[in-house]
Amino acid sequence: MSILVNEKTRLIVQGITGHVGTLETRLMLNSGTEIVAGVTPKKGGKIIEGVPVYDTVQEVLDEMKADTSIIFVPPAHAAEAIFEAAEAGIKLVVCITEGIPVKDMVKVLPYIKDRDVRLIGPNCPGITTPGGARVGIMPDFIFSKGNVGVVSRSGTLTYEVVDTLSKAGIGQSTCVGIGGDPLIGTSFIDALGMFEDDPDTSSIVMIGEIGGTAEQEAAEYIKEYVSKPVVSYIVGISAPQGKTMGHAGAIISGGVGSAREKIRVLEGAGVSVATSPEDIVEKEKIL
Amino acid sequence: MSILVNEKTRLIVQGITGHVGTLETRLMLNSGTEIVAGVTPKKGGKIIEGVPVYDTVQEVLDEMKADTSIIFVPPAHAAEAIFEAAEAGIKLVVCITEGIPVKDMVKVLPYIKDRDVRLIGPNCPGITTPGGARVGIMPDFIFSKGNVGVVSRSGTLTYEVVDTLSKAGIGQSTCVGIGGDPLIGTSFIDALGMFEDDPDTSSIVMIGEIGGTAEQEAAEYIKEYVSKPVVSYIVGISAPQGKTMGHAGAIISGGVGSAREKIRVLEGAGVSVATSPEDIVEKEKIL
Amino acid sequence: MRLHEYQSKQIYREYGIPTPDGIICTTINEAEQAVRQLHSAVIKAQVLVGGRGKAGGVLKATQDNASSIAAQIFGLTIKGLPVRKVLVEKSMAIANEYYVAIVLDRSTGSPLLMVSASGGVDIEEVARTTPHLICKRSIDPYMGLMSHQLLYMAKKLGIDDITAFSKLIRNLYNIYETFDCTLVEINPLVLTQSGHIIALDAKINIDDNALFRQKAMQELYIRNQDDLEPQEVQAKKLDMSYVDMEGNIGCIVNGAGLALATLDMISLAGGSPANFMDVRGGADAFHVGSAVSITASNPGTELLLINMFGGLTLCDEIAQGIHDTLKKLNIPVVIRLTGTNQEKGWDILHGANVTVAHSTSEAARIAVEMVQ
Amino acid sequence: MRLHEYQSKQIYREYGIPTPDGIICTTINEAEQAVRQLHSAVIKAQVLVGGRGKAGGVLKATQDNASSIAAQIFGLTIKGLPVRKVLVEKSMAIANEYYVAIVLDRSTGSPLLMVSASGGVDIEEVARTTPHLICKRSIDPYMGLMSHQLLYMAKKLGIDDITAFSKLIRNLYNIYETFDCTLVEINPLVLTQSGHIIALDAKINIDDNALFRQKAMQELYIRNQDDLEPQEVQAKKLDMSYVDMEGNIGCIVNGAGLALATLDMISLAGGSPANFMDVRGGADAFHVGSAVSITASNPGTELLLINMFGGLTLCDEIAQGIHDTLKKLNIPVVIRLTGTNQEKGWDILHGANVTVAHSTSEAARIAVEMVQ
Repeated sequence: MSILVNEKTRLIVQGITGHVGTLETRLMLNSGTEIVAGVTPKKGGKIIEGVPVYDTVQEVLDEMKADTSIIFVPPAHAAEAIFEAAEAGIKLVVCITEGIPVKDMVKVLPYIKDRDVRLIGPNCPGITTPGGARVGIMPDFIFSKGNVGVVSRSGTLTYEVVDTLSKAGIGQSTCVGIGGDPLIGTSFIDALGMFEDDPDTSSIVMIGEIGGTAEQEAAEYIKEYVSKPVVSYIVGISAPQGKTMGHAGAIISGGVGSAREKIRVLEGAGVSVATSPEDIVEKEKIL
Repeated sequence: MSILVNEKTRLIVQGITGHVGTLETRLMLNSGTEIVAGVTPKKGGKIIEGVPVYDTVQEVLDEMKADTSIIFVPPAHAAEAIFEAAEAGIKLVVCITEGIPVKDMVKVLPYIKDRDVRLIGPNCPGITTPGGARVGIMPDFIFSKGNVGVVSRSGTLTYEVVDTLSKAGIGQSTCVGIGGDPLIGTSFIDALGMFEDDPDTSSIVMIGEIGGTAEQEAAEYIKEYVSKPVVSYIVGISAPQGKTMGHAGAIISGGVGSAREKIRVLEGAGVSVATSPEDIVEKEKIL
Repeated sequence: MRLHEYQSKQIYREYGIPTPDGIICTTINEAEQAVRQLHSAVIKAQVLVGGRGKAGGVLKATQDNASSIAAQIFGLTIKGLPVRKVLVEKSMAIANEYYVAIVLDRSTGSPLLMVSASGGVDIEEVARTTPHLICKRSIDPYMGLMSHQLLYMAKKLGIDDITAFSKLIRNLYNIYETFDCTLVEINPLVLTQSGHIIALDAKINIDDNALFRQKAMQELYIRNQDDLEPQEVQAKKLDMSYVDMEGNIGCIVNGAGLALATLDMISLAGGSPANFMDVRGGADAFHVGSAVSITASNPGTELLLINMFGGLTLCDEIAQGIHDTLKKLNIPVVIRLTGTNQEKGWDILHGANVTVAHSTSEAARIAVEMVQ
Repeated sequence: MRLHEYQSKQIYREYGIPTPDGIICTTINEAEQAVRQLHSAVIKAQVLVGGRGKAGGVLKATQDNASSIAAQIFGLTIKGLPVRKVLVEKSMAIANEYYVAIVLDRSTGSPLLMVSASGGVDIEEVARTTPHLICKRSIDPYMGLMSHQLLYMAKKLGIDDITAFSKLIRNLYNIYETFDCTLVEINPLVLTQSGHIIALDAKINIDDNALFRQKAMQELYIRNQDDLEPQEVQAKKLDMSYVDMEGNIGCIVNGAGLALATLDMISLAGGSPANFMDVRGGADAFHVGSAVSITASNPGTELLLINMFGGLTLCDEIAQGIHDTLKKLNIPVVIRLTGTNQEKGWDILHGANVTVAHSTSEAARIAVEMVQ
């Protein structure tokens, strides 16, 4: 077992004909992920890395089965690509695209919420189940199979943590990058719930950062619903405050977006908070 | 017990200062319904039939408890009144208003669906729980307390059926008019589910008519989930077809909106279908 | 509210949807001149009911036979409506015909876009027998049409010019949204032999409930009243609803459901309704009186069945309206009046020459007996 | 992207929101003349950071002292940004001050309207200590503002002219929607003693991700680059992100999370970052090289800490960029390079004068030791 993706995953790549789409398709195929089709409007009929390309997701599903889609479509059209996958009946949509206007996500999220589909991201590195499937852009070489579930808002920091875990002999069940944008499809809470239910996951590493209140909400959830041990790592303690957000940001959150505040709340919920990737390993070892 | 409204219902009347709003407020008060406040924008401070009037629903809830709202607001502003009640946290909104543009309801329904609120109507006669509360415009004199749950798309036909039941000594637990518009907040299925769960309801009368597929969906639901006996009455067998809807209407429904088709499907689901109000009484008697 | 084809096409053109060259005509002479101007043409009756094609209201005409064809169409009465206007349109060399519509879908609460490569023929038959030939997509009302939907449908229809097709459908949806439509339909949409996509027919239905905020449609509404049956128009003016039927019993009922029940019971008793008038809830003496007059004015009506359940509507009020109106009419009446103040109502009608019934079934039974 | 107050106010006026009479000035002389023209005025520094009031950038001026007040403000550097423009505005006789903002609310995914009768003072302090004094309402993005929301808020604020207030808030939301804003804020909105509602201050933040479809904002974006720190501008041009800090260790990292982790570890080791540069994912040799140059050009930077985890970014590519750039610079460098092609990368850097670390913690520790 694992969460979200595994060896049975049948993947569509939306935006397969773009530079990054083609490159990452090759890398995912190399990792053993089953990619059944690619989609790029008006490029139907092409073959990319041995994968047949269609104009629309619906045309793929008219001809074959697929359950998951990964999106490398440019920001201006990425939201429509999410809609397209959801409308066609894809159950898991992983949106890698960085730079989608937040107003587009304001439209996407209610649409997604009303349908039987899960969105990961946008602006995320995707999902990797070592030995199962890799749906995203995380580097293959850092992973090893095991029982730690990893969930993170970050990209390269996740790689560093996973790499450190693997080198210390601690393998992963699944690693989920939920993305760093203000509005995302899957929260820490959603991922924590899935890991809690996954028999192959015995403990969870949660990597957070300053901004928003996602980590505080996760702490509440952990207290109530998560029986498995959670180690958390929160970055941004020494970051300069208030460079981007005006008053209103602080007013909404009530000023609780600081890293110290998040650490305080997580520790209050019984979460073990690490100070570095190496410290995560130490904390995982004594679980 | 009963469904939706009872002696504990605390009601707000939206549009209380209008002609019908004021008249029906008096009639509902006469029936013993507890009306805690009225709302009409810019008429706050008035007293109507002994009921204090506020500018907004939120101001009422800032000062007192209320759980239910009835709407007599004119069509142009009725949709906003529904939004207002839902946003303020009212749990049951009964919209009597007839003639709301369907495009407004296209906006209302998803909003309602995403929130913890039930909408009855629009274009409906409301809800009556004999001996409990009357939230709507159904005439008081037709009802008698008992154990038959009545749900209907119609207005006066419902009165006739209830009147016939009462005169035959068959009382009602609750009578719900779900409304005759193309888009409504509560379907037959919703009401059937509530009656099924209500210990005071021992059998159900469902009054339907030509158009749409609500009765067929109800038949499916009854087959699967309703253990209590259901008597149905479907009108429009001899109605002229296709006077208003063009091709497209028939195409969507696949031509299954006829009364005969509805009766066939309901009988297939084990529902006893009556041919007149008197026949409903006969069928209820032998249950 | 239904628009004429020529009115729909004018809106289509204003919103960038191509239609054939055409001229609206109110006389045979005008139609003949129009055919001459357009060379080869089709003459189409402009009536506010469906099925005009089957009724012979759409015919090809050449310069030679234009006058007789026009005379033939102007001579038609289609489902009770005389033909007062015809649209003369230039004939098209057609390569392909499609069906396109956007309609409110009750089950999802969203507009639904439907297209089919089987346009032109009887699309209802296609829906019944080969529904897979109709491609349907919900339009999310917040998002609007999305380009992948249009791309998919264009390919399904085998249309190569995806840009032109997408633009046309977007324009059609724009009309649907702008005018509070419940239906916009093009049947057939054609691909001409010269490669253009053109709306050969055009239908627009407007939500009556939204007319208060559709000023332009209100004007068309008033103008189109001349093209409807007079009873229907008079009823609508009073916010009542009149439907014409084939039989001899005129029905006046308050509430659509009770009206349908009344029709059913007349049929069950072996009778046949001439029409029905729904006076709606809350009607007063004036409305009920007018309903009686309008219904009685239909030539087929031999007897009136009045069925009223007074809730908000008071029975004495209803009775007064009926009483005052019946004085001016000479027609047998069966009346059933129940509800608030019913005794007062019965008292008022006591002197009048009416047969009183005590339930809908009884009223229907008596009415059928009386007309036999 | 943040707009200047004077730019925000121009948009406010175009969208029907009243603002005080004002003149934008770039010299002391212009400011003095502006004060003379407006009689009694306030001179406000136009800088693209918050806290200008506390830094002395907003002062009243009379015709007598205008020159010296203007000179004083033009002489300021606020959070590293020199004052290049001032807005001279007519003084207002204020009866009441309010706070109004529309901001994206992450938790609901909708715009949030916030108002408070405690405007003008430190609104963040109000939010922290007396949150009940701030009235918040989610705006359904499909429905928009609803009149009951505006009525309720106007009454909460004690504003009598509900029509004027409602219009102002609707206009503000129109700006929010039209320009892909993440924030529009008026603090304070004032009621003048003559009974008018006027935006005394104005803030607009635009979603950087949406600039591709906001042509007018793109122009402002380019124009405003002169008013930002040069490193920040250069970084943005290359789609990288530069943030200035107080210390002496310059940080170049790929990815925001890893960058934050690096800052934290420097602090933990007792050091202090001078800045940080996020080169983002997928950066090539050119980007990394530019990142090194830009970061090194900050006067406070005594040492560079380069921390890269190569996934999509290849380590040999990164190493080449660093190697080529360091040849032109004379600054100590600690580098940590892990990931795809890491050995090749290390080989390339072998000859360069850099200290190699093997983890983020180690890199931070070494860097701090080296600058002490």
